[in-house]
Amino acid sequence: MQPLLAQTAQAIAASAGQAVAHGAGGGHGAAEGPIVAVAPTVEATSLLAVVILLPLLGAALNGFLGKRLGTQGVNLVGCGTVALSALLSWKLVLDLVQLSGPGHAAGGNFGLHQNLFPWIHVGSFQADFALWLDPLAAVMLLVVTNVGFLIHLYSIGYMKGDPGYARFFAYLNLFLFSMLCLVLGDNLLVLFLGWEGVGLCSYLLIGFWFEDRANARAGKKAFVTNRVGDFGFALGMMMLFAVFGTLEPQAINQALAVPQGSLPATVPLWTLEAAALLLFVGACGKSAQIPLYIWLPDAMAGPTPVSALIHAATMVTAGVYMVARLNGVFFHAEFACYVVIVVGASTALLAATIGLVQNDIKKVLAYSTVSQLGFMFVAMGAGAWAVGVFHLMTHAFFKACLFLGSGSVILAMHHEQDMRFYGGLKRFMPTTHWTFLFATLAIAGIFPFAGFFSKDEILWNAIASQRGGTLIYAVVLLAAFCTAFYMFRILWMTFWGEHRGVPEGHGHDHGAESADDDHHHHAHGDPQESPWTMTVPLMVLGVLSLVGGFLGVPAVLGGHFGFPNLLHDWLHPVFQYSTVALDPTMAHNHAMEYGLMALSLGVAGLSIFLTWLLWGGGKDALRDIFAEKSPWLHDLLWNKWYVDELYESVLLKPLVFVSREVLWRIVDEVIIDGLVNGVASFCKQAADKMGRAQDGDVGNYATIMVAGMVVLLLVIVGFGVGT
Amino acid sequence: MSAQYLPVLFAFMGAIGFMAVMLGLNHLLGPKPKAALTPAVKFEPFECGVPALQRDNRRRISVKYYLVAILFVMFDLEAVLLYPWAVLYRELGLFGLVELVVFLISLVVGLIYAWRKGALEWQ
Amino acid sequence: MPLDHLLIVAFVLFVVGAAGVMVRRNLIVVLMSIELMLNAVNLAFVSFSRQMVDHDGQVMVLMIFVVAAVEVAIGMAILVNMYRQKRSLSVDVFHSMRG
Amino acid sequence: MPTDLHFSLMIPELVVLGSAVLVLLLDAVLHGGGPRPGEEDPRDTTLALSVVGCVVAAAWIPAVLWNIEGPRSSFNGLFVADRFSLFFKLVVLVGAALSLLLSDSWLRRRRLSSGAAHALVLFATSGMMYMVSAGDMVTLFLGLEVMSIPVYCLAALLRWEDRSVEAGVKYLVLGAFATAIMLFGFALLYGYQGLVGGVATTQLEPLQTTLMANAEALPLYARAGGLLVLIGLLFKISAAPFHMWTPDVYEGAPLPFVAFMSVAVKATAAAVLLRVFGGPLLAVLGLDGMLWVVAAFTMVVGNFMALVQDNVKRMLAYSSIAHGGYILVGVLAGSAEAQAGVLYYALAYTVGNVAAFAVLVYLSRQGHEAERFSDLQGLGARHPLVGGVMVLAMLSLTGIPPLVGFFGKFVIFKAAVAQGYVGLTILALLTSAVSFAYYLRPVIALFMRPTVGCEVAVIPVNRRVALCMGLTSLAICALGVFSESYLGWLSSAVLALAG
Repeated sequence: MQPLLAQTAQAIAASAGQAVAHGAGGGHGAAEGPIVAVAPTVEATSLLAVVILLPLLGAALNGFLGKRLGTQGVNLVGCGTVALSALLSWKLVLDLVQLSGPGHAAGGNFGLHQNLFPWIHVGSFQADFALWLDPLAAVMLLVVTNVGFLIHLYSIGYMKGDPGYARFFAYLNLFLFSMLCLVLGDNLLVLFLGWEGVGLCSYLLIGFWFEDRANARAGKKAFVTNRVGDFGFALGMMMLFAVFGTLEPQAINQALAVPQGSLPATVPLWTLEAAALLLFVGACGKSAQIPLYIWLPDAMAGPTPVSALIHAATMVTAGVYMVARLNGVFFHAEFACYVVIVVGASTALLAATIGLVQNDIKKVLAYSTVSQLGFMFVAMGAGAWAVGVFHLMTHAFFKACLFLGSGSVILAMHHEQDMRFYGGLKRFMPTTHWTFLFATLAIAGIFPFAGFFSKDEILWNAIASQRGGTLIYAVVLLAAFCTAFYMFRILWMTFWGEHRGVPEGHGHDHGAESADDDHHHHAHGDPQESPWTMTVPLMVLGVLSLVGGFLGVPAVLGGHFGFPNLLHDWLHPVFQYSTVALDPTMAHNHAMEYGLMALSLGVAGLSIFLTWLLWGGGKDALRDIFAEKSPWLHDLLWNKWYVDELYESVLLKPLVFVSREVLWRIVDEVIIDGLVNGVASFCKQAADKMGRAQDGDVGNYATIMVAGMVVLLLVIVGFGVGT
Repeated sequence: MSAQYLPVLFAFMGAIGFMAVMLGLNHLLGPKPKAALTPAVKFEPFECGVPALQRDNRRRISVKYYLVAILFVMFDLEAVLLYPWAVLYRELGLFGLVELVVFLISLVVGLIYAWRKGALEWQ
Repeated sequence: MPLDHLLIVAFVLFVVGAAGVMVRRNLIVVLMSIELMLNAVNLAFVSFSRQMVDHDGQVMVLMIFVVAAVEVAIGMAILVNMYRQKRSLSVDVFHSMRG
Repeated sequence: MPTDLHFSLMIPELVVLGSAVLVLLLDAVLHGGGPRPGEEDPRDTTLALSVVGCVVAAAWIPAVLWNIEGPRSSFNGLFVADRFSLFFKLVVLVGAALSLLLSDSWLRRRRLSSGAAHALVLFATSGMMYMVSAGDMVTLFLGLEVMSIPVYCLAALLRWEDRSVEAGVKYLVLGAFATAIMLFGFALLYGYQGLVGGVATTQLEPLQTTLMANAEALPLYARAGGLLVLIGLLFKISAAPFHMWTPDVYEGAPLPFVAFMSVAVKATAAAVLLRVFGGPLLAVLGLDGMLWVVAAFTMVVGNFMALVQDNVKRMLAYSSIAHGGYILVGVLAGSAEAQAGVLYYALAYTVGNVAAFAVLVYLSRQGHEAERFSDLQGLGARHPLVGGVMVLAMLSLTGIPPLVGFFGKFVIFKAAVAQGYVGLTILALLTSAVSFAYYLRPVIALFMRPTVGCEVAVIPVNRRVALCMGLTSLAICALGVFSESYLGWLSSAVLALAG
């Protein structure tokens, strides 16, 4: 299979009659003369399928036999399969490391490949159900299985006593299966299968407590929004197939392993641009970018482990991963990359500003996720694929830790999510506090926590890349400022200061969640630390938030001590032909790099200092100044820039009513999910119109048939006259 | 050759089109009585030219009558298929005879079914 | 008799039958209208068949005869059931399913 | 004594007809004059006989006829048993056998004499088999009627229920109307063949040859004839605007037989469409433009109307209209690949739809039909396997990758794009995205809504329906996963059509 791909790719490259230059070193390669892009080294394995199928097995067992297995059985099946899967993935990655050793990979990409069965062979179209593990997939694989395992473990404590316990684990396992298909798929069709699968699981899990209508509605909103994106993705996939005749990212990247601007004649640039834009629409849906991000905050209706696993660590990064997977396409599609970087930067800032004023702890984290995904897309748009993947990885650590920490707090506070009722929890739950602090320092970008390295590289690339610029840098820096602010705001409001507690008579209006209260193992009273199944994952993730960054120490810092940038070296074979070079004036300007690093640290420090002023210094009055002095700004942020309302009015209403009601609706805050309702009511009205003909009258049915017949007759007579 | 039939087609479409227009106009302009308010005269058998009989004058016919009538229509008309056979039976010879017997047997099966199900009993 | 004239009669019969199906409310009359359409078809087949001195068309006519009878028989059977239930043979009683 | 008689080609049909007659006789002999006390229940006998008849006939096709040497047409071209028709016979037989399995318990619960129902299914099946094998207007018409008339009866089977009788009347009246229209088209084409082709005949192949040979100067009446025939077939495949009967009939007709009519009638109509209008003939007649319009309209109407239904049967009816639209896309594309896609789609739709109906039959119980979405609420939690079958069926009908439904759509859409129908394909993609919304509704009702009323009895295990569900689920997965070898098989069937 694989040699055939290489042939296809080289045939495309050769058809332009051009030598393929070595693109890794920017301009240096060209001087060394023509070097043909090295074909990937492939080794067969049979374990990849096992990694994928274990969670599926778990899902089947828990789904169908969950009631009979009992809690322990469900735990064993749910966590056991994932644990095995995680262990196997370590073994596979070690195999892969062996493969990268001398004598094996001759400079090209390398990976393990398994062809499960031939899938569709129709005419010229060939797609096998095949799996492919290369360095890029390996990073994702480890993150998905290991963080996934930790979150499964955590769920044992969090979901204890829930009536849908087995169902929850079945969904979670099914999600992991789909996510692994997405990560390991050797062609875009398998990837798409996983893509749809994770969407479905996300929908099922958001609406997990479906007895509450709001939750079910949030699930629906996520689903509909994602369909918009999926449509773009499917179209983009078709375009790629039309151009390359294959859907395998390896073959496509190989065919595109030429310097920018010297595309073979068979691949017109505009098709790449269009395909990249369409794919990015798909990525926007899945990874919650402007304009399709609106579903993610609502998705917090699901249980907190779900928010951690799906809506922070793994699924939402699928869009980033897909862009990295198809780096060749985005490498050449320069305009599409500008769109990506602009959208990414705007999303990062917009979501971060909204996060500043939210009071629901999970909502803040949700907007933070949207914002951090924006950071990743900035890296992608700048063509620094490895940097984006690096941030993806560190983000998976610290954001999972934050969500799990918030879950721990929520559980201790009996499903109260409003931070105004928290405070002083450090005393009651030290483990949660310390891990949360670590993760917060990481996301705020404080040296030497993980986020410092990854975020800083993004900032550097935002200004130094040929596709970046000062404006982008400024926007992203501002977003980083907001990040540190809202994160420390959480810390102050939740863990530090005085414990405020939930006042008497404050109803639990969190629907089904409160209904589960009597299942929880602790009585009302002082908040208590969570059980070990929950704190152990927190500790592991907390430690990872601290040390995870050392996998990608930038050259300016580590180079002097001979400390390599491990992640970049590891990913180099994947991205070597497509990494966008830095601006030559910046590339070796170490002074500037140090300066910017200090600037971002300073900004974060300033931000933290501000939060201390507002919450730590006991100056409560200061806090209100903001709301009083510029109420419009506060309202704007509090209402999330009115984006939901904007969609409601600009996109939906014209479809349904074209009337002055539009203006009235903008101020109508009641209808938050107008997107779902609007589309639905449009369809309903259209169907009602059509359904009116369906009045049950045989005579009318016959008349409609004849009318159709006459119209069609006239049509062909018309054609007849024309020809 | 083809032009010969063009007027026919146009006549066809003209007829349908005229009808559609009239029906459409009727639908648009005419009053729309509810089903219950439709004058009873609409349901009268005016085609035969005889004024409708009084309702209580109409004798009720046993539903068995319809059943027999239906069976009769079917068995009677299947006999139509015997005509071409009768015209050609010399040429078809034994093969034709066998074919016909098969055909008749299938009719007989229908008859047996009707008989066993009680369709032939008047009571 | 020229083919054209026969075909025109067939067309007219067919359209009249179709109109009957569309506008008549009594289901018996509707069934009769369908028979009219089938007879129009028969006339067309026979006319062509006669013009071309061919038997295939006539075979078709025989088949249509028989099948039409069967259809009517089944239709009558169903209509009897309908009359038993609704005491009416009008199309207008059919409004239980719509939309 | 006429020559060219190959009865061996007709063995599957003869088996089905023979078992139909036997079932009828058995029913009459054992069950004549209404049930008597102490009498043996003939249902098991007639059911076994009917299913065995279908299975034997179906087994005969791959075992013997598929690779048969020698002539593949018989009775002077009236009957064609090429691989193309054999494939559709298989689909029809599978649909019939599965629906028979479904119908048993359903009829039993209503204390209905099922012998007649089983015989009707078998007669209709034989009609379909003749129809897909038709090489002549006469066999086509006879097959059509032998298929349709028993199906009208099946729709009106519950003769004391308002809606069933209503369904029967509507189906009969509109069906006969459509048949008359189609026959008029045949008359015109017959005349054309005689007047222009020189040799008057009702056979289809000479007619197609004549039409192709005179492609440059086709008279309007020939094209109108083609259109009328097409409309008759579009009615059977329930394409808009000739679809109006479908929702009412499906809603009123007895549940297990709706499964039969929806899958088998549609597959048959698709086969005949391909046989009569396959390849370039559509464009020659100038009907490709109008079929484009009809396919688009059908997909839009079917999918949108399905969105707003409360009745699961009615929703499935509209969705079946939508699937008819996708099949039409394949017919329109017309390439060998597209035709293979239509074949694939026919089987994909059959197994998916029968699985869905099987779940409905399973969940129906005394005094509680599983008809509305609300009737399904909360049953998934109690019967996860049954609910799982529904999920599988719905995902397959939507077209989610590893399942058979996806490949059906995929092959058809790909072929349509290759033939330049990009706009239509985009519309098809958009509408199938819409279909997600309504196909999820039964799943949501089953799993994500609380049970209405807490006295829901546990539904006893029904082995026959369970068997049906198991087989269809297996087929949904297996045909999807191993689609490659299966598609190769289909290509040979399509080659038969071309050569």
